Amino acid sequence: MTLEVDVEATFSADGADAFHVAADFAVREGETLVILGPSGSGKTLLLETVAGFHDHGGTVENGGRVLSDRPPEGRDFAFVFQDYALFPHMTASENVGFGQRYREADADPDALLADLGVADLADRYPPTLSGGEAQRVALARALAVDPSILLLDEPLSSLDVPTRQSLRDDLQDVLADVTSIYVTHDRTTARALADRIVVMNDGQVVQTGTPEDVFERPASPLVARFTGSNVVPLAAFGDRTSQLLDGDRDATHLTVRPEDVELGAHDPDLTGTVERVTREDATSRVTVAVGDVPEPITVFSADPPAPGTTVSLRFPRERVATCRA
Amino acid sequence: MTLEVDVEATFSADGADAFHVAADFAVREGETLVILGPSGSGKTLLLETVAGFHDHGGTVENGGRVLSDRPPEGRDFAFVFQDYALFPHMTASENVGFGQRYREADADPDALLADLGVADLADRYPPTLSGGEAQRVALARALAVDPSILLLDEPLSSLDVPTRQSLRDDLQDVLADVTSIYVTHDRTTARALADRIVVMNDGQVVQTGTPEDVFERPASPLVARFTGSNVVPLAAFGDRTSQLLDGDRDATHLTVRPEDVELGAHDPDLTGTVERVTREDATSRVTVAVGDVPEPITVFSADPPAPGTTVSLRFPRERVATCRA
Amino acid sequence: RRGLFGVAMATLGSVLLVALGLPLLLFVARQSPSLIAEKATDPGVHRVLYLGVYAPLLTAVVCLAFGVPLAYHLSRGFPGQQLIESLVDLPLVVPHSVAGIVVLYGFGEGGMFPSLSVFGTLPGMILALTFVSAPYAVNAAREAFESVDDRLEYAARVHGASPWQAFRRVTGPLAVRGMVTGGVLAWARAVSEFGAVAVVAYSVEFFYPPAGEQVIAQHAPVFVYNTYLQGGLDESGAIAALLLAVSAAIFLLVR
Amino acid sequence: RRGLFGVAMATLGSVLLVALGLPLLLFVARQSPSLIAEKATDPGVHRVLYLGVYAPLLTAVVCLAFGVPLAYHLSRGFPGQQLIESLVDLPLVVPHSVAGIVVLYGFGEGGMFPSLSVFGTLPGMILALTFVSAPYAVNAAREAFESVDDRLEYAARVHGASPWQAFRRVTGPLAVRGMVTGGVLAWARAVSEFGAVAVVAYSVEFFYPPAGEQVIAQHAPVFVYNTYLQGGLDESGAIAALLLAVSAAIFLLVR
Repeated sequence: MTLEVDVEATFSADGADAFHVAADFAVREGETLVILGPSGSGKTLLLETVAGFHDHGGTVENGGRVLSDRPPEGRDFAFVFQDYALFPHMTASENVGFGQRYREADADPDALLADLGVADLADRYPPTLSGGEAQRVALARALAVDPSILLLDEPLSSLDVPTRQSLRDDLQDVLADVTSIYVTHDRTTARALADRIVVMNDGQVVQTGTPEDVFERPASPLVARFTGSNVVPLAAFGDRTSQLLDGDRDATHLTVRPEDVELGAHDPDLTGTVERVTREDATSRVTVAVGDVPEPITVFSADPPAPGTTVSLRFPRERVATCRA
Repeated sequence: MTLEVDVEATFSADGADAFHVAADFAVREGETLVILGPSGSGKTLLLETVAGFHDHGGTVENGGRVLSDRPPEGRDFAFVFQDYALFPHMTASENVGFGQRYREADADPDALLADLGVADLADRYPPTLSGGEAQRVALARALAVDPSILLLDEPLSSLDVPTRQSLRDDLQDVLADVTSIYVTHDRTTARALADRIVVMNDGQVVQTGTPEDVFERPASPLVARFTGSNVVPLAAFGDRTSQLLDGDRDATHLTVRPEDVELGAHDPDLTGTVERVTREDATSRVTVAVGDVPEPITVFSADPPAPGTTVSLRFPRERVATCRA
Repeated sequence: RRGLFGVAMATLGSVLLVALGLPLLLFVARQSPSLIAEKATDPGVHRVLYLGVYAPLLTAVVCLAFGVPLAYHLSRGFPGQQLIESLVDLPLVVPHSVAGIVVLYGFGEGGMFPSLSVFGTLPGMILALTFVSAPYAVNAAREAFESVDDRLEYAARVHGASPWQAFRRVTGPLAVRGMVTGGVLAWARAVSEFGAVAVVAYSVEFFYPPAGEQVIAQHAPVFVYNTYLQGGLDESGAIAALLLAVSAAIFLLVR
Repeated sequence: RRGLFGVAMATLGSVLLVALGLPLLLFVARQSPSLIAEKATDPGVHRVLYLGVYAPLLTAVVCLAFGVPLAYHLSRGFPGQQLIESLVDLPLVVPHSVAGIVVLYGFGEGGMFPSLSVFGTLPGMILALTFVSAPYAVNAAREAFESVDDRLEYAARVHGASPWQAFRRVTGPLAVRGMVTGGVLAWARAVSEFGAVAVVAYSVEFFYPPAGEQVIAQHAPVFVYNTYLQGGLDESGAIAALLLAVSAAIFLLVR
């Protein structure tokens, strides 16, 4: 059972230019595919198109069955919306049971709510729920129809940080058992949940691969920036360029994860000045300005140097990748 | 010049219970005070009350001048809104210049836009701007009136991750030069920008202190959870409890930052099972379930153990704190 | 804290309130209770008030039965929508006496349905009232449908509901208040209509249950006008006061 | 992809469209061009059309001048707002002939302003038209003000603008379309009013620029009704068609 998607669709709003979305990817049984992209990249429209909410060209096939001409209720999917989209006139329990009279699925709504830690909300109405509670109910509603594919549209992005972290943990468990497509603009969520990632920009797929591919071998400077890698023009390395090339003679940029850059190393590849030190949860993020490199280089350090210090940077050869602009 | 705030205000919406906000804090000249709290904690209402948008009891004084009875235009503040609130019928440049005919301030709007890296947007209208661009213009509009205090209401929360990081860097520079109050629910932003932090919950201030105070010595389990610290009931440590107490005999909980917990140490304080490993930007977040501790313990590790492994945890004595429930 | 601007705006606004409120106040204050009591017990007036509430109620039912489906389609969008919207809203600006004449052209002699007699009949009156009232029902129901988040309907569909099931269990229940409001608005509009009815059906024959037989009466606003022409301001004022009380009661239903 | 539900809804909705559209179509189709040409060149008809556009225009100006400040206050909320809202909306449900009688009670003999003569005068006609039209202007302007995000006004204030300056530079410009719509709606409502004018000012004297002197005429919908009573359906149909063309032009302005 593999979902094969190869769709294109055009969206036009009053007064705005038409927006064109086209994508081609497959989701294998049991896999979580994450669609990652900046806001406005068309990732939500793509997911809604797969769900059957919008007319589209191309095909959506699930295990060989062509779904393209079927309405949403004929595709055997379920959907978790960014803003929950719970039915406000039904209790949480009624929301969860909503789809069960249409689909062959007999999970007990209250048991599903209990699995997600919100058994006590069964009789509450959605407007009285907090964001995290509402999204758990919405997730239970989607799971209740036992969908062949679960579609999730930024389910964490309306939540505050601690709530988001706790629901992300629960999602990890849920997604281990189902086939799903998960849309997000948050690279940390993508990395935590994805078996494979499709990176979108401006309505187009710009890279498809495992999290390791996308985060450690970005296909373009654009993907590298969006996934948080450093991007350095190869020209900045002078004589050393040939050491850093990984085979592609036409490569123009080197990319490297901030956690892989060595700070204060001997035999530095580049030397720069510490611009800024930001305390993050696990460590500090240090940005280093290097002479003729347009973007400052980010490094993580548990024991960061003070801003203004001159520091040396070395890129471990086995941890760098190259790409073309 | 110190801003002294001691206000209370009650907000009622149709059909909902009245919501009461009360807070007492001071902002010293040049300082950035961050108001940190979960959604619905009243932090935005508090900021708007300080700005003069809502009737309130108590006083707002700036350098001895009582502002409480003055309308917003008489308080000499500026405000950056979460959703930008740019005037849609004026160009970016006109937006930035808006307040200058009312306030003694003669900064050049286009120069301000240039400082924030958006000089090329001067003649564009807000509806055509991306989120990051719009928020830069809104920031320039606020700075253009040379306010005695700059108020910022979650200016980053509508932006996607890379845009958020780059604007946060710019905000760090801007806030170094002005006195400001910054509202956020994001602890990373709070830690990066704050000179002092006021933590709010349910309309009340629950802790005030430096970032170090709030993150490393949370006043209650609630603050600890919200700032990402681990919370462990002291009872879990049995005989060792006395080693971990830091003076308060009535303390009930121990708190410790995830980055300070030692994993796989000799002489462990607790032993547990790895529940989950999540790859984050700089490192991996490991959650460990410990027998009779209600909340799993989070640890960061560059070389994380596999889920299911039994691990030992040790809390360095100089890095733990205690609090009362 | 209001300042000069607030005071100036409040003052200007109050002028309009006086222009609307004082006539109503004086109208009520200057009524003669005995004349009202006399009219209130007049069986002829009862017939008029019965017709004045009953015919508009039928109108509201017709408006809802056909207007709600139309409103649903308008709220979801379709090609050529603008033309249909214009057609629905046009009766709002057609002068009332012209509306009556248009209905006579459409359904009267030589009109669409030769076998239908509209001039001076109850069906004609309902048609005239529907023509002027339908936009209110359609627009209120449409607003109600539009205020239901699209994604709720998507959520219903993707979890297995057909369009009809999604409508019956989600969109319909959430829009039901708006539909009721639309019905009451159409009712109120029909109760107040004078011009179109005066042209199409000045007097109509209808079945009057208290009498158990067909009787002849005029639509209430027409009767008020008729009384004004024949009996003067005081006579018509008393009947107008009774009719205003009925209208006000319907109005309270809307709010 | 529409399914049975969509087809059923579309069918029901179409019935209403036919009920609204076909009469209009037949009305236009069955006109005699020569009769229309004759009426269109009649100076008496010109006077009627002039009055039928001019008096409503004055009404719209009055409604906006006093209605916009009221709408602004309503959009921002104040204590006792519900009562004021009810007063503003009440004229929407007052039967049209009753509205005329209410205006006579309020401003006519023995009313508020003894020196003001309203019966059969232009000021009386404007008062009657204002009574029925003002709610449209107030509600449209209010919706426009409400659609302006509060925070834009906060943003103006916190950066130094007084309430008046915030209104003039931010709220006002952003709501101006809604105010214009409100004015045009009030204008259209006044053009279409029949009952209230028929009671208060069946015929009025006014200054008619083409003639350079005072002339007497009737409000256009009253004239159509009068022609219908005296000349029959065809005569009045021709005039109704001319008036409908004027209304339709105003209607296109609203959209």
